[in-house]
Amino acid sequence: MEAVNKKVKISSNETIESPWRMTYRRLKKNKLSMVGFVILLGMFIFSFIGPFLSPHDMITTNVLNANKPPSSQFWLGTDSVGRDVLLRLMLGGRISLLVGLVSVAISVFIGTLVGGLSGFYGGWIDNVLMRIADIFMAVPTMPILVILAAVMSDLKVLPERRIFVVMFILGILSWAGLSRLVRGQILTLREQEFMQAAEALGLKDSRKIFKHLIPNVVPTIIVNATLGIGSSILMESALSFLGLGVVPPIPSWGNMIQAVNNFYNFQNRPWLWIPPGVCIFLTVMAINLFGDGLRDALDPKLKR
Amino acid sequence: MSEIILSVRDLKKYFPIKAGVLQKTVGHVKAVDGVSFDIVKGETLGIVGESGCGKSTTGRAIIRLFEKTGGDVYFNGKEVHSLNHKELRAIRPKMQMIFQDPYSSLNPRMTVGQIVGEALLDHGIITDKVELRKKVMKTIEECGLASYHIDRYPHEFSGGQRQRIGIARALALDPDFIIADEPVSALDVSIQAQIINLLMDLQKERGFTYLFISHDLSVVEHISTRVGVMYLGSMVELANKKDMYKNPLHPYTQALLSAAPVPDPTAERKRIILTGDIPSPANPPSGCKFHTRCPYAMPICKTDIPEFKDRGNKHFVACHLLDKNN
Amino acid sequence: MAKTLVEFKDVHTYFYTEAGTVKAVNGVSYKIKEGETVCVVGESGCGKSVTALSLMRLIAAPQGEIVKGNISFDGKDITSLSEEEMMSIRGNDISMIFQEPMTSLNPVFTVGNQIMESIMLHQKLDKKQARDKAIEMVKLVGIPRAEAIVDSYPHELSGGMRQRIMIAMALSCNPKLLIADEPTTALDVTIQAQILDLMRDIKQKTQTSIMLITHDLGVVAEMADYVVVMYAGKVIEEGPVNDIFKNPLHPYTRGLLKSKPVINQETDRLYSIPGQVPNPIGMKDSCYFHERCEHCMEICKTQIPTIKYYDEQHKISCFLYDGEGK
Amino acid sequence: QEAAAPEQAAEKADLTTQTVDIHKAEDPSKNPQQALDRKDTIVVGMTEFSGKFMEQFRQSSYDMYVNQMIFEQLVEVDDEGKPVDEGIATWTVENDNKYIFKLKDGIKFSDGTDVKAEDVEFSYLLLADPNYDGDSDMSKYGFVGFDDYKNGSATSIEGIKVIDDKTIEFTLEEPNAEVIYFFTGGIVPKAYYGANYTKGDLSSVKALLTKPMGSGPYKMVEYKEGQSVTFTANEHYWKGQPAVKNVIFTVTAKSTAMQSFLGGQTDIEMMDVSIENVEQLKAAGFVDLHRFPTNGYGYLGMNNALPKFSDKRVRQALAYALNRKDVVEAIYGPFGNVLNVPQSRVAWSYSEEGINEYGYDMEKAAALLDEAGWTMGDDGFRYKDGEKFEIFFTGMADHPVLDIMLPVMIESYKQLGIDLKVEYVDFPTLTEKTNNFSAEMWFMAWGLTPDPGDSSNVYRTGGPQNKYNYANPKVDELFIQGSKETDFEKRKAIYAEIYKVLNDELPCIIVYQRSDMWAANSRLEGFHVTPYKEFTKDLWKVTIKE
Amino acid sequence: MRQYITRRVLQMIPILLGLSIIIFGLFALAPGDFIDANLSKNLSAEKVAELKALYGFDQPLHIRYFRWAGDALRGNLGDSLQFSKPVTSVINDYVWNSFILSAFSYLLSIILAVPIGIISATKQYSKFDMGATVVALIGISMPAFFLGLLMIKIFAIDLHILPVSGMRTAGLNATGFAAMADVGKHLILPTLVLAFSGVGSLMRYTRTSMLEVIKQDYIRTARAKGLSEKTVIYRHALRNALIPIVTILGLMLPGLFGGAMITEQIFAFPGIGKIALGALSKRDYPLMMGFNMFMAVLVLLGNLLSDILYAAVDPRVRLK
Ligand SMILES: Nc1ncnc2c1ncn2[C@@H]1O[C@H](COP(=O)(O)OP(=O)(O)OP(=O)(O)O)[C@@H](O)[C@H]1O
Ligand SMILES: Nc1ncnc2c1ncn2[C@@H]1O[C@H](COP(=O)(O)OP(=O)(O)OP(=O)(O)O)[C@@H](O)[C@H]1O
Ligand SMILES: [Mg+2]
Ligand SMILES: [Mg+2]
Ligand code: NI
Repeated sequence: MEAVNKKVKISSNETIESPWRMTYRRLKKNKLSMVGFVILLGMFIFSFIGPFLSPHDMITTNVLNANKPPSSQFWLGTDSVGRDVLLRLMLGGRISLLVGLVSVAISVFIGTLVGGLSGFYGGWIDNVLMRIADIFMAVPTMPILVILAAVMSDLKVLPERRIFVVMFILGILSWAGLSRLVRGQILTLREQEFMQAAEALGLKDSRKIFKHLIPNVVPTIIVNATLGIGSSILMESALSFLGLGVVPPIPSWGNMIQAVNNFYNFQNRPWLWIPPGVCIFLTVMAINLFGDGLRDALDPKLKR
Repeated sequence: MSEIILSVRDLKKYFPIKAGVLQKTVGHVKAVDGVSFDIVKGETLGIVGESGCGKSTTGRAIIRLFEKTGGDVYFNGKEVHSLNHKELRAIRPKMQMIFQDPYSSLNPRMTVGQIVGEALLDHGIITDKVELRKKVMKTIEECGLASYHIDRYPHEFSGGQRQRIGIARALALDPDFIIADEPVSALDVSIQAQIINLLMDLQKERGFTYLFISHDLSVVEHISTRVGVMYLGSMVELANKKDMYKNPLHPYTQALLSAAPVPDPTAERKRIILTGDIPSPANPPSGCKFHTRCPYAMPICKTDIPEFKDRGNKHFVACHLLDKNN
Repeated sequence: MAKTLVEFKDVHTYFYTEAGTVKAVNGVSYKIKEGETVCVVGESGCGKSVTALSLMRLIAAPQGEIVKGNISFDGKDITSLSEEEMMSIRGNDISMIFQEPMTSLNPVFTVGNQIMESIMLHQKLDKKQARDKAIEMVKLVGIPRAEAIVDSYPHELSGGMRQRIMIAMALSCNPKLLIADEPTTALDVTIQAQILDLMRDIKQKTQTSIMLITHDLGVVAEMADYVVVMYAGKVIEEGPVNDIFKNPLHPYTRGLLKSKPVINQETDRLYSIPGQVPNPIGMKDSCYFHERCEHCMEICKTQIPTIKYYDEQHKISCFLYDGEGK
Repeated sequence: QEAAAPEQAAEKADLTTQTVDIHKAEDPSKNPQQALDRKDTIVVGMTEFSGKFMEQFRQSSYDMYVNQMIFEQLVEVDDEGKPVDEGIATWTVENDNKYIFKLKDGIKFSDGTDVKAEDVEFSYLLLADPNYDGDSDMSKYGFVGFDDYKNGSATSIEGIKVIDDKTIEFTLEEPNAEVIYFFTGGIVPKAYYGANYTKGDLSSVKALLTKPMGSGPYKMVEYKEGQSVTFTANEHYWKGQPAVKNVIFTVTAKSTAMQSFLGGQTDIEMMDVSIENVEQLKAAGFVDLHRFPTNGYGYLGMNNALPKFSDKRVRQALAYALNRKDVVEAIYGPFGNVLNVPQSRVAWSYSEEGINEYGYDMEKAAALLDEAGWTMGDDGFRYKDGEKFEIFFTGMADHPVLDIMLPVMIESYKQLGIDLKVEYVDFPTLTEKTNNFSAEMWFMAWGLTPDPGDSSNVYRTGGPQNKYNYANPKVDELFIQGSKETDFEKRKAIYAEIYKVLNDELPCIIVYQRSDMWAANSRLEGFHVTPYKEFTKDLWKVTIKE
Repeated sequence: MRQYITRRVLQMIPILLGLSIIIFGLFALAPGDFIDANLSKNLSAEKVAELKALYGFDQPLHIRYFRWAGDALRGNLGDSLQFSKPVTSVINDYVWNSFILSAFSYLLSIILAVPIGIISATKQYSKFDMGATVVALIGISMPAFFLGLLMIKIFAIDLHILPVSGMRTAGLNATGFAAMADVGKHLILPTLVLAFSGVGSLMRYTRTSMLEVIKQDYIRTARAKGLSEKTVIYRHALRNALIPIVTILGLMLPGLFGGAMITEQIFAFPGIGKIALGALSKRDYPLMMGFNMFMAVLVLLGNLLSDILYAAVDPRVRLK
C-alpha cells in the first residue's frame, strides 16, 4: 500500500519549464550557437542600423569617383557609379537577409507540413501529396517567374516590393524537396514502436505528427533551412536576369557579388566583391552554427 | 452473470512473408490463428505461452494496432475493427496497452513528463499545465519512479525504469481495460511486486480489467483470475487459475509448469523435457499443432484438429487425450 | 582454486547530465573467476548494466565516463587498453547479450547477417560456413524455421525471438566471458530452461565464465555459483549462491527474496520493499538504503557503510553487522 | 595593379573622320606559345551558334560570320556602306526598276561546279516560299509577280528572270532605293539545296542548314553543336587560294574570352569595348586592336501617347536632364560617343546639320517642365493637374549601360522633381510590353544597316517598330521620298531633314553609339575589318607571320 | 513491390499529361513570343503576322496544345524554332555533354561528401568537423560563377595547366585516347566547380543523419561484437542513415541531365543548361516544352527510384 498512498509532493517554488525555455537555456550554453547568434545579430544591426550612421547616401552618384579602392572617405571603396560600397553593403543586407529568411521560412513550413502528413498517413494521402510534390518539382520555375515579373509589371506593383513577392512565390515553389526528405524519414519513424504506443493512446493525429514524428526529423529540417538561406541569398541575384532581382538603386549582396562576373573586377577590384561574399558567407555560417546548436539543444542524447 | 467487457471471437492475424527483390508474398506467418475468449469486467486474464506464439500479436490485434486478418473483437459490445477513426480515438483511453519492449516504445525525443502526460492533454482530460504535472508526478511515483525523473529522457533510464514509464503512460489515462504485455519482466522483484500490487490495488479500487501477458508463471498465478495458455497461434487451455495450476490438462501446460524455475538453489527439479522439432507458424503442423513435440501424441493428433471445449468447471482444453477419456 | 578472469576494482562510472552527475556505478569491486557464473541482482537502475558496459568499455561518450578504478580482464587492465585491443576482446573474448533486444539489433540488416558478422570476423569462416553456423545457432536457441528466420528483419520477430537472436549472436564465438544482461526476460519458461541449459553446457564445455544480470531469483538459484547484490551503484552484499539464499544478510537482499511470488503458494499481497531508490544525483553520505530500511539506525543516516567479509566468502555492507563479521 | 584613369588609358580617336582606329601590337614577342604553335590554323572566338548556316535563315550575328565564310553575294558594300561591285556579279540598272546582274567568270561552288544564274534565282525563290520563316522580308520591294508566286500557283517569279547561265534580271513594280541592299544576300547552289525541294516544303533545305555549301573562300568541315565550326580553304575560290588553310570558330565564354585570347587559345575575337579591356589588351603586347563605331545606337524609348510624354517640351527636358556625356564616358570611356541622330556617324547618310546637342542643362530642363505645366510641389516632386510626375522605367537587368545610366537617371530626375521607378523584365517581356504600348519608358538598342531607309519602320506613323506612338506626317512623307530616290546625294539630304525633325521632336532620346573592337593576334598579317565589312570578307588574305 | 512500381509508372501518365498542360500553359502565358524575342527592325507588321501564323501562334491555346500533344504522342516533339531542327535532336546534341559533366561531378561529390559527412559526425566538433563544415559552407555561400572564375584564374591563367573553357581544344586533331584526354582536361574545372557546391549540402545531410544514428543501441551492439570502427560506421550506421541521402540522390537525378546553367556558361561548356536557358529567353516553345517534359519524366523517375530504394535501404518502410 505504501507505494499507492505515498503523497505526491511538488515543492511550491518549483518552476515548470516549457520545452521552449529548456531549448533556449541549452542554446545559451552552447558556445558555437551563441557565436552564430551574435554574428547574425551583428548582421542585422549592420544592415538595419548601420545605414543611419553612414555619411553617404544611396542615390547620389559620382561618375568621376567610380571604382575607387578603399580610402578614408570610402572605407570599402566605390562602385562603378561612385557610390559607397560600405553603405550599399549595409543596405544590401536588408534585402538579402529578409529575402533569405522569408523564402526559407515558407518553404520549410510547407515542406515540413506536407512531408509530415504524407509520411504519417501514407496510403493515398501520401500518394496524392507526393504526386503534388512531384508536380511542383517538375514544373519549371523560370517561366513562372517570368510571368510573375510581367504580371507585377502590369499591375505596377512597387518595384522595391517585388522581390518579396518573388521570394514568397519561390518559397511556395521550393518546398517539394524538403517534403520528400521529411517524408522519407517519417516512413521509417512511423514504423517504430513508440508510434504504436502513441496510437494506442489514441492521440490526435496532429499530435502524433508534430510532437512525435517531426521532432525526430528536425535535424534534417535544420540542415535544409541552413542550406536554403544561403542559396536563396544567391538565388536572388541569379534571378535578376529574369528581371526579378532587386532594382536600382536598391542593392543586395547577391547583386553586388555579381560584380565579380567581370574578370577585370575579379582581378583588380576586390573591394567590389569580397565584402558581399564575406557577408553571405558569414550569414550562412552563422545560421549554420546556430542550427547546429539548435540541433544539439534538441537532441536529448547530447547534453552534457 | 457478470458483464463481459471484451470478447474475442476466432481472431486471426497473418503476416505475409515476402521474398525476393520484388518482395513477392510467398506465404503467411499465422501469428494468431483463431483465438477466442471472453474477459469479464474486473477480472484478470493471464496469458502464457511459448515465446513467439502470438501473445503480443493477439494483444495488438485486440486494440487494433494491427488490422486483423479475421474474426471479431468486441469491446463493451462494439466491434473494435469496424470503428471509424473518430470512434476508435474515443475508446482508446478506455483500452490501454503496456508494451513489451520498454525502450523502443518510448519516443527518444520526449521527456517522461511529456510521454506520460500528453494523452491526458490530448484527450482533454486535464488541460491545466500545473494540474497535469501533478497528475504525472503522482502517476510515475505510483509506478515506482521518482518525481525528479519527470524531465528526463528515456535513454537516461535503466531498462526497468523505462518499463515503469510505459506502465505509467497506460495508467495515467485511468483505462477500463489494460493489455499488459510482459509489464514486469524487466523489473527487479521488489519493483515487480510493487507494480503487481499497484495493478491489483487499482483493480480493486477502480475495477480495472487486465489481459496480462507474461512468461512468469508465478506472477501470472498471483495476479490472474483465469489463465489461458497459447501455443503456436491458438489457445490450447483456458481455465480458472486454481484449476490451471493444480490440474493442468494439456500436455503443453504441464511441460510449461514443470519448467518454471524455483528460487531455491537446492530445490530438486523434475522437468518435462519437450523433444521434437519446434514447428513454424508459417507452416503449422496439421491436426493438433502440438503433436510434433507431445510426449503422448497419438495418430489422431496428426490428422484431426482437437476441439477447444469445456472439460468441466469452465476448464477449456483442446486435446485429443481428453476426448478419448471422456 | 580457479583463476580470476575479471576483477572490478573500485569502479566509478558517472554520467554527466543536465540535472547533475549521475553516479551510476559508484565504487564497485568484485571478481569473476574462470568457469564461474556470477549473478548480479539488484534494484532496477542500480547500475548493473552500466557495470557490464564499463567492462566492455561501451559507455556512451561523451556524457558517460569511467572516472575511477580499474577493471582487469585476463590480466589486462581494460581501462587502459587501446581501442584496437578492445576491439579484439569484444565479441571474441567477451560477448554480451544486451538488455533491449529490439533496439540492440540493427533494423536494416537481417538477423542472420548480424549473427554471421561476428562469426566471420572472429572465427574466420567464409560466408557460406558462417551462414550455416548462424542457422545452427538459431536452432540452438530454439527458434523454429531457422533457415527462414535468419533472413528476417528484427521487426518481424517477436520479443522473445529477438532476445534469442541476441543470445545466438553472443554465444556464437565461444567467449571467455559471457555477459548476459537479463537474457531471458522475454522468454517463456520452457525456452528459458532451454537457454539456461545451453549456457550451462557451454560453460561446462569451454570453461566460459558468465556474468548474468537478472531479476529472476529463480534463474539465479538455478544458474549462479556466486551472487552479487547491488544497490544504488554499490555492491551491498556478495557471496556464494547458497549463502545468499539461505542466509541473506542485508535488509535489501532479504526484501528481495521476500518479494518473489512462488507458484502454488497463495499470498494475498506480495511483499515489496517500501520507498524509493534515492536520487542518484547528489546523494548524501549515508547508507543509501537507510530511508527504506526497517532496521535503520542513527549511524546509517550519516555514514556510508563499507563492504566487509562476514564469513569466508560472504561479504556485506551494512552497519547492522558491524562487529559481527570478521 | 590599378585601373588607370580614362584620360591616360587611351587617346581619343576621332571616328568621324576615320572609320577604324587600329592599334598595332607593341611587343609581339609576348605572343603566347600556344598561338605560335598553330602554323596553319586561325582560331576565332565566338559566343554561340544556332546552326542556321544559310543567310536566308540565319538569326544570330555569329551564324552570320559562319555564313560569310561560305557564301558570297551579288553586291558588296564599301566602308561607308555604299554598294560596290566587289561581289560575284556586276550589275546595271534600267529604268530605275530593272536590275541586270552578270556573274563574273570562274566563280565556283566549293564542290567545283559553276555558280549559275539559276542558283541566284533559287536563292531568292527560297525567300518567297510560302512557308519561309526567316527574317528576310522580300515582299516590301515589290518584285513583279511576287504575290503570284508566294500566295498563288506560279512556279517562278515573273520579276526574276534567268537570261542565260551568267545573267539574271530582277524587275520591280516601281523604283525602290533600298532594294540594292537586298542583293547582299548569300547565293546558294541549287543542285545541292534544291535536290529534294518542292515549293512549300523547306524541310529538305533546312536539313542542310548545318552542312552548308557555297562559293566563299572557305568550306565547312565540321560543326560541333555548341562548340565549334571548323573550316578549310575552298580550293575553288575564285579570288585565289586562302593563305591559311584552316579556320576554326570556337565558342568562348563571355567572362573568360579575354583570358583564352591572352592565353593564345584564340587568334581573333570581338571584345567588349571598355577602358579596362583596351588597357589589358594593349598591355599584352601582341594584340592588334581594330576599333570602329558600332552599327547601332542605344536609346531611351517613351510612349509619346501618354499624357506626360505627349508634350515635346517634357521629352526635351528629360534629354537635357540626363548627362549623357558623363554616362557614356563612364561606361565606354573614350570609346563611345553621345549620338543625336538615328544613324551611324560613319554611314554615308549621317548628317549633323541643324542638330541640337541637348547638352546637360538642368536649368533648361526645369524651365521646359515649368513651361509644360509641371510645377514643383512641396515634396520635391512635380505635379500637373494634381498628378505626380512619376515614370515607370522598364529595363533589362545586367545590362552594362543600365547599371550605370539608371542610378544617374534616378538621381538627376529626382533633382528635377520626377520620381523614376525602375522595374526589370526579361527581353521578350519588354518587347511585348512595348508592342502593346504598356511600357512607359524603356531602354533598348537598334542595330543599323547601311541603308538609312530602314529607320522608317521605327519612326513613321504606325511603323511596325514605332513603339513610341510617334506620328508626324512630315516624317512619313520624307521616308517615302527617301525610299524612292535612288540618287545617293539627294537621298542623303532627305534623311538629313528627317534627322533634324526627329532631333527636335525627340520621340525617343538617343543616347550613344558605342564602338566595336576586334582583337587579333599580331602574328596574323592582313586582318581587315570595317563597320560594314565583316572581318570574314578578307580573312582569306590573312597570312600567318613566322 | 512489382505491383507498386507498375502502379506508380501508370500514375505517371496522368501526371505527365497534367504537367504538359501546366507547362504548356505557363509558356503560353509568358509574355512575348519567339518573334518578339528575336526583334528585328526589318519586320513589317504583315511579315510578323505571317510568321506568327506559320508558327501557329495565332491559334487558340487549346488547339495549339492538342496539336503539340498529338505530335508528342507520336514521338514528334516538333522543331526548335531557334535551331530549325527537331527538338529531340537538339536535346540529343547537348544533353550528353551535360550528362558527362554532371555524372563526374556527382560522382565526385558523393565520393567526397559521404565520407566527409560521416567523419564529421563521428568526430563531432573536432577540428576535422569544423574544417569540413567551414569548407562546406563556403561551397554553399559561394556563387558558382565566382568559384568558376577563381579556378580559371588559378589553374588556367596563373598555372597554365588546364584550359580556360570549352570542351575540346580547337584545332587539335586528336582521336581515340588523346581526344578523350583532351575532353577530360576540359572537364576538370567545371566538374570541380559543380562538385564543390554539391559536396557541401550532401555532406551536411550525411553528417546530420549520421549523428542521429551513431547514438543508437544497435551501434553499441555492433561495437560489442568487436567489429572495427570502420565496419561499425560504414556498414551498420551508414545504412541506417541512408534515407535522407537516398532522397537527395533521387532529387539529383533530373540534374544529371538538366545541365548546370551557370557553370556551363562560365566554361563555355556545350551543355543543355545553357540551351534550356536560351530557349526560355528566346521563347523557343517547342524546345522548352520538349526539354521540360524530359525533365519532368526524370523528376518522376528520380522520386520513384528513391521510393523504391527506401524499401531496399530500410526494410521497415512499407510502401503502399
Ligand atoms: N546514458 C545515460 N545518461 C544518464 N544516466 C544514465 C544513462 N545510462 C544509465 N543511466 C543511469 O544509470 C543508472 C544505472 O543504470 P543501469 O542501466 O546500469 O541500471 P540496471 O541496474 O541495469 O537496471 P535495470 O535492471 O532496470 O536494467 C540509472 O539510474 C540510470 O538512470
Ligand atoms: N510485423 C511482423 N511481420 C512478420 N511477422 C511478424 C510480425 N510481428 C510478429 N510476427 C511473427 O508473429 C509471430 C508471433 O509474434 P508475437 O510477437 O505475437 O509473439 P509473442 O507471443 O508475443 O512472443 P514473445 O513472448 O516472444 O514476445 C512470430 O512468429 C513473429 O515472427
Ligand atoms: Mg511478445
Ligand atoms: Mg539494465
Ligand atoms: Ni593607339
